[in-house]
Amino acid sequence: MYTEKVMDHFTNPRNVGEIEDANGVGEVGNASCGDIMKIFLKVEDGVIQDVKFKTFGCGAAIATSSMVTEMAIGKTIDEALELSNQAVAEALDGLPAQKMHCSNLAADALHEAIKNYKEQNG
Amino acid sequence: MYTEKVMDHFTNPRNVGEIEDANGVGEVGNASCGDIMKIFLKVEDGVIQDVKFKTFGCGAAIATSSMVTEMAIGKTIDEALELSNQAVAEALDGLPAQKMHCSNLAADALHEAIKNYKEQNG
Amino acid sequence: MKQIYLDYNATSPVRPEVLEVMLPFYKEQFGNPSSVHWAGRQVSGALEKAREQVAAMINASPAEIVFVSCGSEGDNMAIKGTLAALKGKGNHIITTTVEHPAVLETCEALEKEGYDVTYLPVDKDGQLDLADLEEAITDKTVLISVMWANNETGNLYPIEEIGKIAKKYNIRFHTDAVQAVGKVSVDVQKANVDLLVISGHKIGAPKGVGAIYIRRGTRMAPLLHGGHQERNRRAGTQNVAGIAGLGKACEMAEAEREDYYKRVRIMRDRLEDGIADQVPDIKLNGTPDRDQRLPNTLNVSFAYIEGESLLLNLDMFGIAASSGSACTSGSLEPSHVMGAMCVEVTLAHSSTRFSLGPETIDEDIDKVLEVLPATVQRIRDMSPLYNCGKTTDECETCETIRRI
Amino acid sequence: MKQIYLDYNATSPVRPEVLEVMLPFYKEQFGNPSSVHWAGRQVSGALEKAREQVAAMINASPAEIVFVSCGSEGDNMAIKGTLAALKGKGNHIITTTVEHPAVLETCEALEKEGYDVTYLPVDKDGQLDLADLEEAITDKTVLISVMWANNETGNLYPIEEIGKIAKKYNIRFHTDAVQAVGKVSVDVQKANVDLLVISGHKIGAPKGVGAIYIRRGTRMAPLLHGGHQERNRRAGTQNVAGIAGLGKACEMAEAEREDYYKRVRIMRDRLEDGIADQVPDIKLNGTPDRDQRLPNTLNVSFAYIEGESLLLNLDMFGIAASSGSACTSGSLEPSHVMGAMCVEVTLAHSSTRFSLGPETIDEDIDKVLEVLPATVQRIRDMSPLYNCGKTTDECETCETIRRI
Ligand SMILES: Cc1ncc(COP(=O)(O)O)c(C=O)c1O
Ligand SMILES: Cc1ncc(COP(=O)(O)O)c(C=O)c1O
Repeated sequence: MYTEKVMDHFTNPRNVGEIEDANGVGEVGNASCGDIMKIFLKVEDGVIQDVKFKTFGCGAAIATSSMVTEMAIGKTIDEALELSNQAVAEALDGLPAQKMHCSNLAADALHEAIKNYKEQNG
Repeated sequence: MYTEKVMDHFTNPRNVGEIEDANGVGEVGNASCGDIMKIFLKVEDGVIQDVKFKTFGCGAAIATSSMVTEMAIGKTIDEALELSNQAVAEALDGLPAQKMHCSNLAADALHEAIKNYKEQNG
Repeated sequence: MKQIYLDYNATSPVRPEVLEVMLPFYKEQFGNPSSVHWAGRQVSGALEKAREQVAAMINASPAEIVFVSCGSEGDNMAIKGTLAALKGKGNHIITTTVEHPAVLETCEALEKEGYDVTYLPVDKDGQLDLADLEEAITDKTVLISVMWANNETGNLYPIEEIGKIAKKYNIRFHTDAVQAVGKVSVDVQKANVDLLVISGHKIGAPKGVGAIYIRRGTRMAPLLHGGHQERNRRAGTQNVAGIAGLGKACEMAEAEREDYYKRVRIMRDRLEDGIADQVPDIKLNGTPDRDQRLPNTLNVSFAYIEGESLLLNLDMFGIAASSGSACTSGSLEPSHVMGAMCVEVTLAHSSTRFSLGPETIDEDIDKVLEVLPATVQRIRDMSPLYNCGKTTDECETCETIRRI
Repeated sequence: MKQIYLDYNATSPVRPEVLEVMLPFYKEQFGNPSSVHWAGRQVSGALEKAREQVAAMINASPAEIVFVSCGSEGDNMAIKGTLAALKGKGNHIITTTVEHPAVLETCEALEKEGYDVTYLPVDKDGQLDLADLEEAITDKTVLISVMWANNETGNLYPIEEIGKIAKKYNIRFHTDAVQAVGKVSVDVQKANVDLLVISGHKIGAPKGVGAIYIRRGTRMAPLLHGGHQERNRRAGTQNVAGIAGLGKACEMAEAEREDYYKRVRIMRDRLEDGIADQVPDIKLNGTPDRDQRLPNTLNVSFAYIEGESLLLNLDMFGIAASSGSACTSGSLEPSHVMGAMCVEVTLAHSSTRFSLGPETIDEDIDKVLEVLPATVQRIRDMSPLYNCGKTTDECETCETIRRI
């Protein structure tokens, strides 16, 4: 069902946790779908220095969360805003069709966190 | 499907053929059902001295024909009139349910032959 | 005694290569393909592989294949699933008088529910007149169902032409290809078929598995509601071993088809010629044009004798064949296919089918030709119809044996 | 790594004794049971033997058993076959909100055709109130369909009492006993059941075979029309090997049932107690009265974590279980059974079923109890719901996860 890359990120998720002094936090998802993703950002000089996530969800949800943190670190917030859910899925060598809808929201969570950063930091 | 006795009578049918100088002949059956039985009798002094049959039909039809000839030989015609299709089936240790209707008519053919004998010999 | 099996149209042995593919799924690989864990993952690939193998045989895409439990289920699903899905569009089906009971009785059941069915007649050789088909089409017609090859006579029907007509009138086209696959080329694209049914046990896979091809975009109501298996088109935990076996059997059948055709046809033709030479008073049932018949099937009536008694006599020599006689059909009437061809009723009762298969060898044919003439004569000598002056001609009305 | 299979309610391995009974029918004994020749005769006895074995398990007569291809087909046939046969009598079905999809989706499809269906609610433990049943009965009610045991929670339903109510009102009674047979005593006479469905692959027979008990004298329309197999009640060449295997599996299950109950229940109880002891924030799904549950089934929600991710983590230790999470159901919603019990939606997503079987051993339970607590904790540490101050209580409306 899942690609090797998905299983790798699911088994050894990168950047799990919270950032105490995060300056951007985003949450997306819906409990009734069974997927909730929360992204914590530490942005300095417009560059994402640190990202962490917490996710309630299936294998795909956890793997996409992990992957998006890896992809975002070191990017400027403008670059990060261009990361799409599709790009995350592709970086994982694809996701099962039925997972594209609910469980592939990690980029959305990142964008929410960036929005939150922008709101806080004018 | 068939009992050993049926298969025995089917494989080695007794009294197959015609009687040249028969004094009673009976035929029953219906081509559309796939069973036609013809019985030839030689009656002397009210006793069945010889019986032969010809049958177009399935295994059960041939076995019941053979069996009825064995059962009839030596009987008086009144005794033979009491032979029933049921008795023939029992003498064969039974027949499959779907064969009772069409293929178990040998006693009827015998009765027809006796009727024919009585008509001829008033 | 050597057993000579000439009833391949009834069922075929499972091929050893097929059984080998099946066995692991009865042992270590027992999971439910819907499960996400190791036990499920071990088997889900097998389903998809089989889907590819079946699809390849008929030139379809794997996503167009749905696994079912038998040919009968496939036929029921094709017809009922179409009528339920197209309820608003029309209520008229066109089929033929020579279909398998899985089609005919389904149509009869639908008639009782108020649907209209046209049963196209066949001629005395069992062939259709496509003008009848075009004439039968109305603006209420939603389905044409014509079998690819007849199980009793082996007659092949002009599926490509029917596909053209169906396309011209924009009517859905179902074909029961249970007897055709593996014996002749079956191509759903060429023939413009929308629904096609196959059954495993006719081609060396086990009993209890079949498949239906559903052309992409064809709206169908399910016959079995429930789980989301087979993309919601057929509920029920999949018969993984059977499906894997079906896939392998299709792959083998298709790979061997042309060779098989040649080999089996030579033997069938030799049997056909041999019987014609050696046994008087016979009638071939089906088309005399051997190119228009399956290469493995021969249906002959031996006048004056009843089919079951011939079968049982052949059985004593180890020869397995089948008959259109009432006594072997479970009903009181002989084969509806013989009836549709206006075969006289006693000849219908005497119709006997020899159907060859991949395991048939020349010696089997020799043996039949050695045994048959004397056996037929022996039963004829017992028959009140033989040499009695009456003839068994073709009947006028055929009413007695027409089911429709 | 040792594989620990705790998903017997999804499917079970074929028992070696069952496979042994099946194999000859894939080899020499390949005939069609409808054939009159040696090849047919070789196998027709096997069908009748299996019919006796299945009948004996549920205290029925062999003539009341019809073989089908799976539990789903049996459920579809029971319900649709009843409604078609009793068309003149009424159009109302009573069933429950916790049935298997093979019943629920069939009922939903019938609703679209104009039939009326009452779905009886269950309480938070998944139990029925029989007063609701009596209240739901109208003079149009033709069928009551209540499962014997629930596949997700293991809850047993009061089939004998329902049978009495059905008898009192003279309404036909169908029960899906797919999960019950082999685990608890199932007696169609005692329970006054008219239609009962079983599936082979849940009790050590292969996938692709099942049976329906039809009480003598029960009028039914066929679901599959066609050949005269199974006394005209189910068309299609019989799956001889599968049927023979089903017979053997039923015989074994019944012979071992009481011992099995004791043995598996001890292990299940130990697992249940062990989890309750070692893992905080869990919720048992189903009735806490263990006598009212199947002896092999345990369904638990681990708060704050989603079921599929738990399953995949357990899978890494070789442990196979299943989940009511949307992600494992093929739909976007979690289990309708959790919904019917008003389980809060995230708890429904976290519901996890362990179902034990005849091959389960104590060491399997040890291993789960060793691995599970840390695994749950690891996933909880990743969850935004854990330790965030919010609680996961039972919801008020349950709308989000009720399918009905
Ligand atoms: C209670 C219940 N009913 C019906 C079924 C359907 O059985 P099958 O998969 O054989 O169609 C199952 C199993 O999935 C079940 O657990
Ligand atoms: C032409 C045709 N259609 C359908 C079927 C039904 O197949 P099954 O026995 O697998 O249901 C058969 C075989 O009996 C057949 O020959």
